[in-house]
Formats: sequence, structure tokens, C-alpha cells
Amino acid sequence: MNILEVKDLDMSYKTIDGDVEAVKKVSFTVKEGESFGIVGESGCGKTSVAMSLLQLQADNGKITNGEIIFDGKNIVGLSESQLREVRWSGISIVFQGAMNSWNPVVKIGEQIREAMREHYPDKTKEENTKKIIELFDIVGLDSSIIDRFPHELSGGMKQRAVIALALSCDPKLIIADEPTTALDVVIQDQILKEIRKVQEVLGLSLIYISHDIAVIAEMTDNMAVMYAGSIVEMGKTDKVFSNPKHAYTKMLLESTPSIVGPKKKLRSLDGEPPSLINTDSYCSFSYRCPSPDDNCRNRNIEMELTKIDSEHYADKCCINCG
Amino acid sequence: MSNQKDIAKKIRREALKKNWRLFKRSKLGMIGLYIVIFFLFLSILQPILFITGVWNKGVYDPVVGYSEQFQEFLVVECPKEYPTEKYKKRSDCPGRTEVNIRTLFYSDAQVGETIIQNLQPAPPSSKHILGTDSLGRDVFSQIMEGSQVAFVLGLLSATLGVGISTILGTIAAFFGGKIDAYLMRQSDLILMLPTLPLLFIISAFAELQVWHLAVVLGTIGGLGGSVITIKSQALQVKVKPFVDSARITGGSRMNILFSHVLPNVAPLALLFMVFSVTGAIASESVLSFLGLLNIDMSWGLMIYLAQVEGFIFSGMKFWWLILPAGLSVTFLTGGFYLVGRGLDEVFNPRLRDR
Amino acid sequence: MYKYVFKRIYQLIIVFFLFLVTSYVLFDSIPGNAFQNLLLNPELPPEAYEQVIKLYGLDKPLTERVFLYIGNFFQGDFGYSYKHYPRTPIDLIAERLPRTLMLFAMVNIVAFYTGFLIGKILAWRRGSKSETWITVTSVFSYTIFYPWFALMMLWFFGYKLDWLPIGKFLYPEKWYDAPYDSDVIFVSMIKFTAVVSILQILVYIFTRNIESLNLRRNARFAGFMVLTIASLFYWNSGDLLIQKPYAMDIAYHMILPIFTVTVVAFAGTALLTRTTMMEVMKDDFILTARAKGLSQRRIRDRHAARNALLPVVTSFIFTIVTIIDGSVLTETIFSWPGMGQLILQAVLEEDIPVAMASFSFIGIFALIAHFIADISYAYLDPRIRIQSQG
Amino acid sequence: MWIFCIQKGEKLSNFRGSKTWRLILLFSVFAMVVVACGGDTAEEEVAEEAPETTAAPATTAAAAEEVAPSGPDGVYKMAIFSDPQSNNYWAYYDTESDVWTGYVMSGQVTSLYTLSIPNYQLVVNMAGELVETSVDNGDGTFTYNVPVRQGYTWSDGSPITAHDWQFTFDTVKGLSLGGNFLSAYPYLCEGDDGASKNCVVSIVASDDYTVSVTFNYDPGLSTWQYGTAQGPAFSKAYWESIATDKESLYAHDAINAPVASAFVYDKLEQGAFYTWKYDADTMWSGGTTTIYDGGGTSIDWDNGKAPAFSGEFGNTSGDSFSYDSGPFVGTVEYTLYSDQDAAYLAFQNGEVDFVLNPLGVKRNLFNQLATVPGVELVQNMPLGMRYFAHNTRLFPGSDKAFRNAVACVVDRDFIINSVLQGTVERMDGTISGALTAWAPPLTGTLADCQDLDTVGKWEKAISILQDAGWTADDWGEHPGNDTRAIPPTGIKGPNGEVPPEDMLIYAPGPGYDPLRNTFSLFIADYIRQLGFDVTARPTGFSVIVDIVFGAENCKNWNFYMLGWGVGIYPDSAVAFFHSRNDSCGGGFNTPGYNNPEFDAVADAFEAAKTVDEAIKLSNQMEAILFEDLPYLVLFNPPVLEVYRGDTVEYPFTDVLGGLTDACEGCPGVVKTKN
Repeated sequence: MNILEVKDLDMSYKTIDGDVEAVKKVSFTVKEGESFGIVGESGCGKTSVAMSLLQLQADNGKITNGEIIFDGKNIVGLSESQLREVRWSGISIVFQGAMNSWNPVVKIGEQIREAMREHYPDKTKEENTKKIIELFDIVGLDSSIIDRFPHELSGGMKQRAVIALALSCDPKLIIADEPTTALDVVIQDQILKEIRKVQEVLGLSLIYISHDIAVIAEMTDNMAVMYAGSIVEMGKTDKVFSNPKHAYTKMLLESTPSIVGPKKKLRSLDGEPPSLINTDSYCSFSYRCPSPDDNCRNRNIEMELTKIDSEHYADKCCINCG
Repeated sequence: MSNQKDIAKKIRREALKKNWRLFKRSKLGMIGLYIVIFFLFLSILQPILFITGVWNKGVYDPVVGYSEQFQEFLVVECPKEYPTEKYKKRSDCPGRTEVNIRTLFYSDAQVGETIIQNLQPAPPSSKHILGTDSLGRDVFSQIMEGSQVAFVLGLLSATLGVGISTILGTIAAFFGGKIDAYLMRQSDLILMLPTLPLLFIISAFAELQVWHLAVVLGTIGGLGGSVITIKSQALQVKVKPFVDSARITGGSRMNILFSHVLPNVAPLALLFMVFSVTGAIASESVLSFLGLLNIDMSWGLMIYLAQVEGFIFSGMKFWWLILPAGLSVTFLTGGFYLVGRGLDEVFNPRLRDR
Repeated sequence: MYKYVFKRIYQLIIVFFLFLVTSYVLFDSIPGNAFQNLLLNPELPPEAYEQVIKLYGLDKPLTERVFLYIGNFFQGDFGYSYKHYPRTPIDLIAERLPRTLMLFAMVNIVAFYTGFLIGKILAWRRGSKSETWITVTSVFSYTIFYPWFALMMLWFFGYKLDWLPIGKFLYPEKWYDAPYDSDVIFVSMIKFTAVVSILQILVYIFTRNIESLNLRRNARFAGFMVLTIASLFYWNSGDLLIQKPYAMDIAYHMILPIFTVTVVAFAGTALLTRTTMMEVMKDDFILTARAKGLSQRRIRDRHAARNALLPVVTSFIFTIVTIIDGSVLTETIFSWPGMGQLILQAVLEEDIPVAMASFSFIGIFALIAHFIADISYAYLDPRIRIQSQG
Repeated sequence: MWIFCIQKGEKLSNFRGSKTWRLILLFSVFAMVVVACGGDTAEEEVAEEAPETTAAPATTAAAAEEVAPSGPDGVYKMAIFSDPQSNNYWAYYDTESDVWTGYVMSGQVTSLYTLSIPNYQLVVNMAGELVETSVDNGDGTFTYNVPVRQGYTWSDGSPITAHDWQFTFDTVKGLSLGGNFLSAYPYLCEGDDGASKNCVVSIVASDDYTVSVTFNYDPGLSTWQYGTAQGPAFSKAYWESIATDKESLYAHDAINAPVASAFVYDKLEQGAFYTWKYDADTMWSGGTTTIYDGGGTSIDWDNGKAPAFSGEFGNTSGDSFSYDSGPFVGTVEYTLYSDQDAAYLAFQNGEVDFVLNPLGVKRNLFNQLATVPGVELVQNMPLGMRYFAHNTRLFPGSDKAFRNAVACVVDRDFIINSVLQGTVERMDGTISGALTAWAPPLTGTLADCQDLDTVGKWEKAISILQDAGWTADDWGEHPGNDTRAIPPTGIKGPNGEVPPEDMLIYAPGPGYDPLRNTFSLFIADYIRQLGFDVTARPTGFSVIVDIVFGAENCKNWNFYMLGWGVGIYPDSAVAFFHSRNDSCGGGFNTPGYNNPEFDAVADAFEAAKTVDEAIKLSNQMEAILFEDLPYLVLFNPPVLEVYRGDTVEYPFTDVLGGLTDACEGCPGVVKTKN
């Protein structure tokens, strides 16, 4: 069963230089208990997608088109109070940069309890505290942390606490938006394992967002590759990895070192992502396409996902290039 | 080389353009800017009117001008009880062309006679668009003069104050140690002195002209709290990588100070400057209002004169003596404040809405 | 650590010493002196002036007088007032201080609170039309020419509408048979206000751990009501029953000054709150709070405002320092004989002992306030608490 | 209500969570206000309980209750602008405390002679007669023996005797009291340099009711009748034990000090209000004073409690009017308003009956108050003048022709009538025109130029300079009355002296006195039209005083403008122009005027023993001054006063100096209406 279904989502920001179309015609589905990955360069719209799901985009951002069907209900256009019910108890999120996710002047436990109070108003403080301790246990934190202030915790502890926070209201779907960015590698690994474990133990759905395709490979069942606001390739993670179709996916894969398998020459991603201001729906990757092939560099192909095989889709533009 | 300079120039121009665009987006900042420009226009207009001869100095001079406006007044005796046939309220007597016999002193006129009397303070007319004060001087011209005083005072003291605090603040941040400790204690000292009484003391000193006052206000402002703020900003700049790289590439301390640290403190200093203009104008007005300054003309003095002459409680009957000056002080300081707000949004991205 | 504290205190003493010297030299350099009027009265022989100058030692050179004064100062001898001989400056300050404290503590709290509320709303309504207009209004009420405005308020409410008294802090007729001096009443009022504030804060602190929002709200309300009723009983018992009508009279006279100053002073706090709130709202934890599904109000009050409080409280504390000297205009216009008027008079009359004592008082007060500012930082921002411990 | 306010912002906002809560809060605050304000019953209880809690004033309160019905009731309310500095007359009289202290000061002293109001006739106070001639003791000292009337007591019951005067003088001399005591009882017989000075040698009670005042010279009017004989005398019985040293004497709280008047202190609330109440036991009430057009006064005092007395003083001819002395009010209240505007608003509201204001109401406020029902207006001339001074030590101020030319060219009438709209009165000499007997005829240049128009004045001024031998490259011309003159160029003094450039007129700024400021600007312009480079410089009052009165600066200025307030006895010309008072030596003769002829007349004036003689000499002095013009006397603004005609009534309102200056609001004679 699909816990989340995103259909033709368009989202744009108004800025001083014009409208930025951060998300363009994005569609994907996440099944219950499944983990779904979104990968792409910085600024490709990954985070915007995540924010759209919770409708937490900045004030100047607006969903212009599309549907987000969560748990059988379209949450686009819901009122603020209806949304508040969805948030955290339906979809919760682990933000990138855990250090900034905590209010520096409020104790950790209080910040978690605060969310629980909002969604379970009838619970007593003791019940809430008990639950927090359980969650801390799951993510590997000591219960004494409840009474600590955020700055008293290390980065890894904070991130674990953030995960505990995300779990506190029994969400059906967790969005993990680059949860390990600011952490050192060893901690990163621990956190990833933690997330994976939690997801499996609690049977949650997970959307994992990262620029690191290796992490995606490790963490997710299905994945989508985003470029300039659009999904350029999507499918079962192993299928995408074993048989990348889109030139951009290939480039991403080649830019990542692998410690297993044969040695390959690393390729850097040439060029920069295009500006997202006032773009049309035509191929935006063409000018970065490494292939000299005219067909590949043709800007006039309309972007649209095409089916490669079951559970594997890729964009028509720049397909089979490079 | 010259090419590089051009590029640098172009970048600067671009940055300026961008900042201007950002500023323009701030509604409040623009309102403030319009107000400031309006008063600037007023202060420039007055000398132009004098030079071109549109205004005669003898009549329109804000300080020694005198406009002769005599009028016949009917001597009446105000009744003790109201309403009467002629007067509804007691504020109706004496009317515009009447004079209450009880207030005549050097006159033998009887009730029913007419006497010729000076009309000062005269209400607005085509000749004096904001009327005249009780000494027959043109109020509009005074507002313009006051505007000049406000700009001279505000800008001079703000520039001086911010100049001092920027240099001292950067030095304190950059050299640290004993110099820092000394400067900080100096700021403490200035902050401990209560401002208004301090100004009373200073205003009691020798003849305090506008620019003296500007220097005094600027110095006090420049040595006080703003040094501390600028210092903390400079400290943040000091640890930025480009300062390190400048040091590694062998820039002298002075060079680094002036070409790297100072320019990065400048926006904050500019902001300070705009806000201290507000403070300087307000200080002058308050001192003038208390009758403690010896300057020829200013907005505060206009209100003070209206007050000591007893016009301030006449309701709105003599509004031209009270409102223009009072509103000018409020609006110009408010204008500068709004400009400061606008600049704040330009320089502080966290304040921008998008 | 000790070394730091020691160094800091040592510096403070030097600063204070310099402060005294600077102030004295400043006062002395004002043209003329306190006894100039003796010199200007043609009916008096010149000896009258010479005698008094000698009596107060004003004929001695400046340096000698400065060091004499500072020497006496640290022995607790502030001399006699020139103008109110033989009253001492301390005597005068003790008489004036309660009045200023009572009025301006109230004024500042009300203005600060109003400003903070409005600032919160402004920041939250960012970009709306009402925000623009409220901001413009705030800016102009912040920059309005205060003395003029205060006079107009006095005229409007005191004379035109005749709702509130015109200046003063009491109606003389009510006090003809008063068994107390007004200062006694002022001190009781200050005591009462302080105790009630502390109790109210205690109520807040004790209820903050109640989990249910409703219960917490009700508990606080109950606390508030209990305090209200208790204070009613308090004022209706024993000695205070006699004081009550006089306290009421003073409170009634406080309404107009408080209102006037609030209109002017709230804007400063409001604008500062707006700025800091807007900065804070860009922080990630606000996003987290929104994602958690918290209500807007709760995010605003609990997260944004709480973090924006720090600079606002700093400015509040610095405002308290300027209570005493900044009150000059208000006290003059509203005929409220407090410290501000004392300082103004002392400076204008060149009553150096009184002026010096008042200045030093303000200086010491400023030092204490900075100390309080440090403590409240620590309370409001746990990050600093840790640093100060370590 | 305080609870409501002490909330920290963030905390109260939590309270405001629910709307119902807000309602409850509002209601509770409202309820509090209602409960608190509706505490009428409580206040009644207070009134009963109050006397029990106060131990000390209980007796006085009881006393007041007993006799209250016999005394007058009614409250006379006056506004004051500044806190009195002391309630002790000794301290007040020494340190020259401000006028406000004087207004609120109770009548702790008496005197031998006094002046009757409103005509300022010298009359007896405690003396049995006006003693005008002294006894030459033959050793260079002269003694006045003044009888003191018998049977009068201080308010504490101790009799007023000659010993009070002796005690006062001994205390003043013994404790070296200064300030005004030095003026009333000049006890220093030796200067710093050892030279002998005119002084009071002794004051002794030759018997219980005769005061013998001995001088080491034969004093004239200004030092005897208008000086020592009007000096204060304190109650020996009360003060003797206190007057041990200066500090404890001045520090004494005089709230219970005996008075020689009908009012005693009641409630003194520092910074708020001060009240006097009628002393039920007083003998100081009643009496009729009759004022004659001839300038004289007769007193008829018989109230049944004090010995009856009657006497006639001065020229008691012509029409007359009489008034009874009160008091007619039971309480006199002084309420403090630190802001004048607030005081006058309160006055308009009827909260006070009279505003004590030595400077008077400003013209426009006066006009407005004229329209308030029940408000009565009073206009009087003050004693004083605003003047423009030359420094006669420096050229060109040293040149008599220059001073005359300036006096001629400055069109005071134009400034007064046009610019200042006739709000002030022109003055020519140093003596107020209101002192009709003393005012001299106008002579000299001022008289010559008086009726000329603007052009005429300028031409006359130029011709004065030319006649005195001044030269110029070009004497300029005056095109007409409506314009400025084309000033002379290259003007030089009779001996070829070139006037300095950029001479300054130090004058008060507009903040201190707009009238003088305006005048200074115009005067500078007029003098510029004579070809001199003169600028008016608005300057702080203290700065001007430092410059022109400081002995070390006496040659550092050219012109200045200030004002003098003077006493009722017009002897100030001596202080201002006698060469021994040169400001280079620390005196009041700021222009450095030095004219032996004037000095001689002035010396004779000081020794004059009768008013007629004094007037003759005074006129001579003025005539010399009209020739030499060291001062150009400018104007004098009238004192405008207002009182609530619907609540109070004065027996007279036309009095030199106004009601504030003359009788401090006249609490003793005012009547309240119901």
C-alpha cells in the first residue's frame, strides 16, 4: 500500500530576481515500510521536495500544482491547523544540521515533550518522559540527556536526539534530509545504521535525501535522481545502480569512489546546475551532457519520464548518452 | 592592471546596484528616504530663494526678518458668561479681528473703538505660507533654517561619532591587549556618565554653536557604546579566512586593518551613523526646548519660543507655531530611522523576507 | 578565574575613580558657581560672596578640591549641599529616590512589556500591510518630540477632558491630615510591588513543570487570583489600611505619566524585538518547531520570542540605568519631584556636592545593572551559563 | 494592578493563551479597580484612626479642633514652581535662597520698620516711631535709639523685646553669618586690608523696649531706614539655645519656630505641597491700613488682643482707600508644579487660586487666560530694567560721542512697538517710571532724538560723531525710513583711532530671554549702520556674567546686554556707576564709568537723610548719566498676573512689582469667596 503518493508536484519561490521553479512536475510514490531515496547535487530541489511534503517551505515558496496524497488524503491546500495534525504524527523530519534544529535555550526533553503534548494532549508528563527514555534507548542515548541543553551535547548525540524527536509522535513516514552532513565519518556510519535499524524495527516508511549516492545505495529500496527540480531517473535502487540510463545518473555514479569492485577513473561533474529562474519544461541537462551526440545535446526534447523496465524510469532527455 | 581596476570598479558598481535594489524593496526604507529628501530639499531651497531674490532678507530672514502686518482691531469686552449672542464659547472671544480690552495695557482705547495693532503671530497667508511667529518672522523660513541646522548637526555629529568609534573599535579588536582594555574602560566611563545631565553641563559651557554641539555630541557618541559594538563586529571579521590569507601573503598590519577589516565593518558603521543622526537631532531639540542652547534658530527653539510665549496650550488656535516645528523634528528623525531600518535589511540578510 | 575577577574589579575601581575626577572637573568648569547670585546682587556687599566662597573652599585650586572631594568620598563624606545647606546630598537623594523608583520602575515595565508584545506581533506578521503601518506608527511614536508630546497629553487628559490630574503626585487636600510623609507611602508601595513581583515569578517558576497546558494555565491563574485577593487583604489590614487611600492617590497620579512614557518608550522595545525576532525566525529550530506541528502562537512565544528576549532584556537593563537621568523631562513636565529634577537643579545651580553624589549614585547603579545584566544573560541563555561556570 | 504589570513579556503571553482567560483577567483587573476605588468606607475608618497612630501632632490637632470655629476657614491655594530649600529663616536669609523659599517661609522674624503695601511707604513695624536722626556719640559713632512697642508677643507667647534685636545682632556677628545678614547688619568694621569700613558697631537693648543701634558713621536713608532698621529680628527665647554654632542653627527644623504673624506651618510635604494654618491664639490679626494719594499711609491697629496702635506716615493727603488686614483664610496652601504650563493649566481648572511667579505670565498665555471665566488679570510694572552697556575702558565705548550716537540711532520705539508689539515699556533712566516721585526728567541726546524718525535718528547720530571730531572716508547716507542706511566707511575716532573689527554684543540667547535676544540683534544692526563692525552673540547667562563681572576680564569685552532687578529704594545708580565700584576691582560698575562729578553727587546721595534730599540728588545723578550714557537703558517688561476672581479677592491689585513681588501672593489680606 502506498503511504505517500506525489503527483506532478510543482513548487516555486518568488525572489528578487524572478520566480524560481524549485520543483518541477515531480511524481513518486512511497510504500509502507519502504525506504525511498532522493539524490542530487546541491540546489537541485531535494530539500524543496521534502519541505513541500510537510508544506514547510519558506513564506515565498508556493506549491503551484500537483497533489501530495498522504495516507489516502491530499494534503495540498489544507489549512494550517489540519496540517499541524499531519506534521510529526503523520510525517516527521530529520533536518540536516542537527545542531541548529534544537532551540538553544530549551532543554532537550522539553523540546521533545512539547511535540508530544501537541499531538497527545492527554498524556501525563511521566508517560511522556517514559516514552522519551524508550526512544533514547532505541537511538542509543542515555536518559540523563533529557535534562540537558542542546549545547551540552556532541554533534552525534544531538543527531540521535533529533531522530528520537522525529520518532516521538509515532509518525508513519520519516523524512531524513541529509541527516549526516555535518558529522564525521564514523559517527555518520553509526547514525545511518541507527536510522536503518529504527526503520526496520518500527516498520516505518522513510524518505532519505542525500547528495551522496553511496549512502542512498546503502539505505534505500527505491530511489529517484533529481536534477534542476525534476526527477531524471527513478526506480529500484539496485536497478538504477546496475543499469543507469540517464547521463546525469551515470555522472553521479562515476563521481563517487567505490571501495569495492574494480578501480575506475573518477569523473568530476563538469559544469554547474542551471539557474532555475524562469526555465521552461525543456531539457535542462543538455548543455552539460558529456556526449558530443547531437541528439543528446538537443535542448528541444521535452522532459518526461519514460519507462525503461518495470520499476525503472528515466528522463527522455539525455537518455542513453555519455 | 587597469583592467583589474575596471573589474573591481564594475563589481563595486554591481554590488551597489544590488544593494540599491534591495533597499528599494524595503517599503519603510523608501518612506524614510523620501522624508529625508524632502527636508534636504527644504534646506537647500531657502538659500536659493534668498539668492534669487524671490525672498527679501529683511522680511523672510528666519532670525532678524520682520514682516509688518498691521490690522485694525475692534476693542470689545469679553462677557463673563457664555454663550452670548455673539460668542458661543469662551474661546470665541476675542474673535479674529477683535481685542479684549482687559488685555490692553498701553492704550486708552474704549470698548467699541478700533485700534491698529500688530497682527503677530499672523496666521498663514499667501505671503507667509506657514504664518509668522510672535516676533513677525516667517515660520516657513524658520523651518527651512531649522532643517539646515538639523542636517548639519545630525550628519556632522554622526559622521564624527561613527568615524571615531569605527577607528577605535577596529583598533581595539585588531590590536587587543592593553589598547583594547584601555578603550573598553574608556567606553565604560562614558557610558557611566548620565547623558542628559551631561548635555546640560556641556550646554552651560561657552557659546555653544551648532557645530560645537555637533562635535560634542559626536565625540560622546563615538567614545561610548558604539565602540563596543563595532569592536565585536571587527572581531568577527578579524577571524575570517581572507584576513588570515592577507596576513600570510605578507600584508602589513595597517594594510590589513584598512583594506580588509575596515571595509567589512563599514556597513555596520553606516547603520550606526544613520541611527545616530536621529539621536543628535533629538538631543539638540531637547536642549533647545529646555532653553539651554544659544543658537539662533532651530526646531527645538521654535517650540521653546512658542511654549514660553504661552502658545502651546492654546489648543490648535496657533497651530502654525507648534505643529510645523514639532512634526519636523518627529518626521526627520523618523525618516532617518526608517532609512536605517532599510539599510539594516540590506546589510543583514537574516532580516530580509526573501 | 580569580585573577580575572580581581583584574576586573581593579579596572572598575580605576574607572570609577576616573569617573569621579571627570565629573568633578566637568562640574567645576561650568561658568560661574553656585553663589553667583550673591555676586550679582547690588544690595549685598562683596564680602558676602567672598565669605561663602571661603566657607565652601571654592577659593582653593581645582586639583586640591578634587582630591579632597575624592578622599572624603571614599570615607563616606559627601559634604553639604550648597543650596540646601546644611542638608547632605544623601539626605536629598534618600528623599527623592523612592518617588523616581516607583514611577519609573512601573513606566519601564509597562513600556517594555507593551513593546515586547507589539514587536512579537510585528515580526510575526512580516510583510503584511498592518505590519508596515504599525511599524511606521511605532517609529514615529519613538521619534516624536517628547516634551511637546508630554505637554499635549497633559493638556488633553488633564485639562481638556479633565480625567486625570495635571502633574504632581498627590492631591494636597487629601494629605492635609496624612499621618505619614509621602516617602513612607512610596516605600510601602515599592515593597509591595517588589514582593508581589517576586511571588508572581515564583508562581511561574513552580508551575512551569506542569505538563498539561490547561492545567498550567489554570494553576497560574489561580496563583494570580490568590495574589490579587491576598494583596487586597494586605492593603485592608492594620497599618496599610491607613496608607491605602494615600497609595491610591499616588497611583492615580501615576496613570498619566506611565501612559505618556509608554506611548513613547514602547516603540524602542517593539522595534528591537521585531528585528531580533526576525533574525531568530530564520533559525532552523523554528522550522523544526513548525514541523513538529506546534501552533504559531506557541512557536512565536516559546521559541522565537524566548530567543529574541536576550538583546531585548539587555536593552531593558540599560534603560533601567537611564531611569534616573532620563526621567528629567518627564519629572519636570509632570511635576514629579524625583531624582531627575534633583540632578537638573543641582547641575543648573552648580550645587556640586549634590550633583556629584547623584552622578556617583548613577555610576554605581550602572555598575550594578551591568552585573544584573550578566546574571540575566545566564538565566536566559544556558550557553552563557556554561561558559561562566567554566 | 501591579501584579498585572510585573509579568515578564513572555510569561504573560502564556496566560493570554485562551480567550476566556483574557476575559477573566480583564474582569479581575476591573474588579480590583472597583474594589480599590470603592473603598470609601475604608477611607472613613482611616480618618478616625489616623490621629491614634500619630503621637506627636495629636496635641496640635486637638488644639486646632478646639478653636477652629473661632478662626477663619477657607483655603487659599497658590502654585509655586520650585521646592523651598529650607524652612529656617536663618538659613534662608544667609545663603540667599531662591524666591520660592522666601514665599513659603513663615513669619519667623519681625523688624523695626517696614514698608506698607501697595505704596511702599516706610512705616513702623515694631518700632514706636520712625527715628530719622541719630545721636552723635562724639567718638565717631552715631546711635539711633528706637523704641519698641510694648505688649506684643511671638506666637509661642514670649514677648517681643529689644533683646531680640540684640540677640539677633550678636548671633550674626558671633557666628559670622553671611549673605543678606551682611547687608542688613554690616558688622565687619575692617576690610581684609585692615582699612576701616562703614559698619554697625553694636545693637543693644538699652532697656527692654529700646533698641540702640550704633554705627561707626552717620548713615543715610539707604543704610538706616531702608537697611538695618528693616533687618530681621528673631525670637531670643526660642533660638538662643539653638544658636550655638552656624551649622546646627541652620540645620534646625523651624517647623515649630515662633512667628510674628497669624500663620504657622502646618504640613510640609517636600516636593508636593506646603501649608500654613491660622494660629488660633494669634494676636497678629486685624488692623486697618489706609493709603493716600499723596503717597502716605496711616495704620490703625486694634484687634482687642494686641495693644492698639495707630500712626500716620508720609504725605497723608488726598483721596484714600483702606483695607483690613486679615487673615481671612484658615489655610494657605503652596502646591508645587515644576512645569509652568502645568501650573497654569491647573489654574485654569481652578485647582489653584493664584500662581506665584516673579516673572509673570507670558503675554499670549495672559490673553488666553483672559477668556477663562472667573479669571482676573493684573498688570504691574516691576522694579528693574534691561540695558545695553558700553565698556568705557575701551575705544569706541570710551568715546562719549559714540555712546550718544548709539543711543540716538537705536530706535527703541520701533523695536518695542513693532517687533515686540508693545509688550514692554520703554525705559530711559535707571529709575522705574512707576516711582513717580523719583523719576527724573529726560534730558540729553535721548530727549533730542526721541521724536525723530528713523532717518532723522541716523542723521543726528552721524552729526554727533562728526561734531565730536570723528572722521570717515565716506559718511554714507540713509535712503529712507523703510530701508537700512548705507553705512559710513573708514570711520575713525577724533584722534584717528580705528574702531576694532568684529566687536561683539554679548546678549542672552533666545532660550534665556527672547526679548533681549531680539533687541541685541537689532541694536547690532543699528550700530553697523553707523559704520562699526558689531555682531550680536547669543551667549549663556553665566558666560556673560563671567566675562563682564570677572575682574580679570574687565577689558575683554565691548558691549553686553543684561538686566537688573532692583530694590524699592532707588540707590542702585551708585552701585552701578560709582568709580569705587569698578568691576576691575570686583564691583558692579561694569562699564568702568569714572566721573568725579558723578562720584561726588553719589556720595552726597548716600549720606542723605531725608527722602526729599535724596530725590534731588538722585535727579542730579540721572542727569549726568543722560549726558554720558554708559548704559543705554532699554525697556522693562510688565509683570502680568492672573488670579481666580471667582474664588479670591484682594484689597488692591495695582502694586509696583505685582502681587507676587510685593506681598508674595498677599496671603494676609486675601479673602476667599464661597
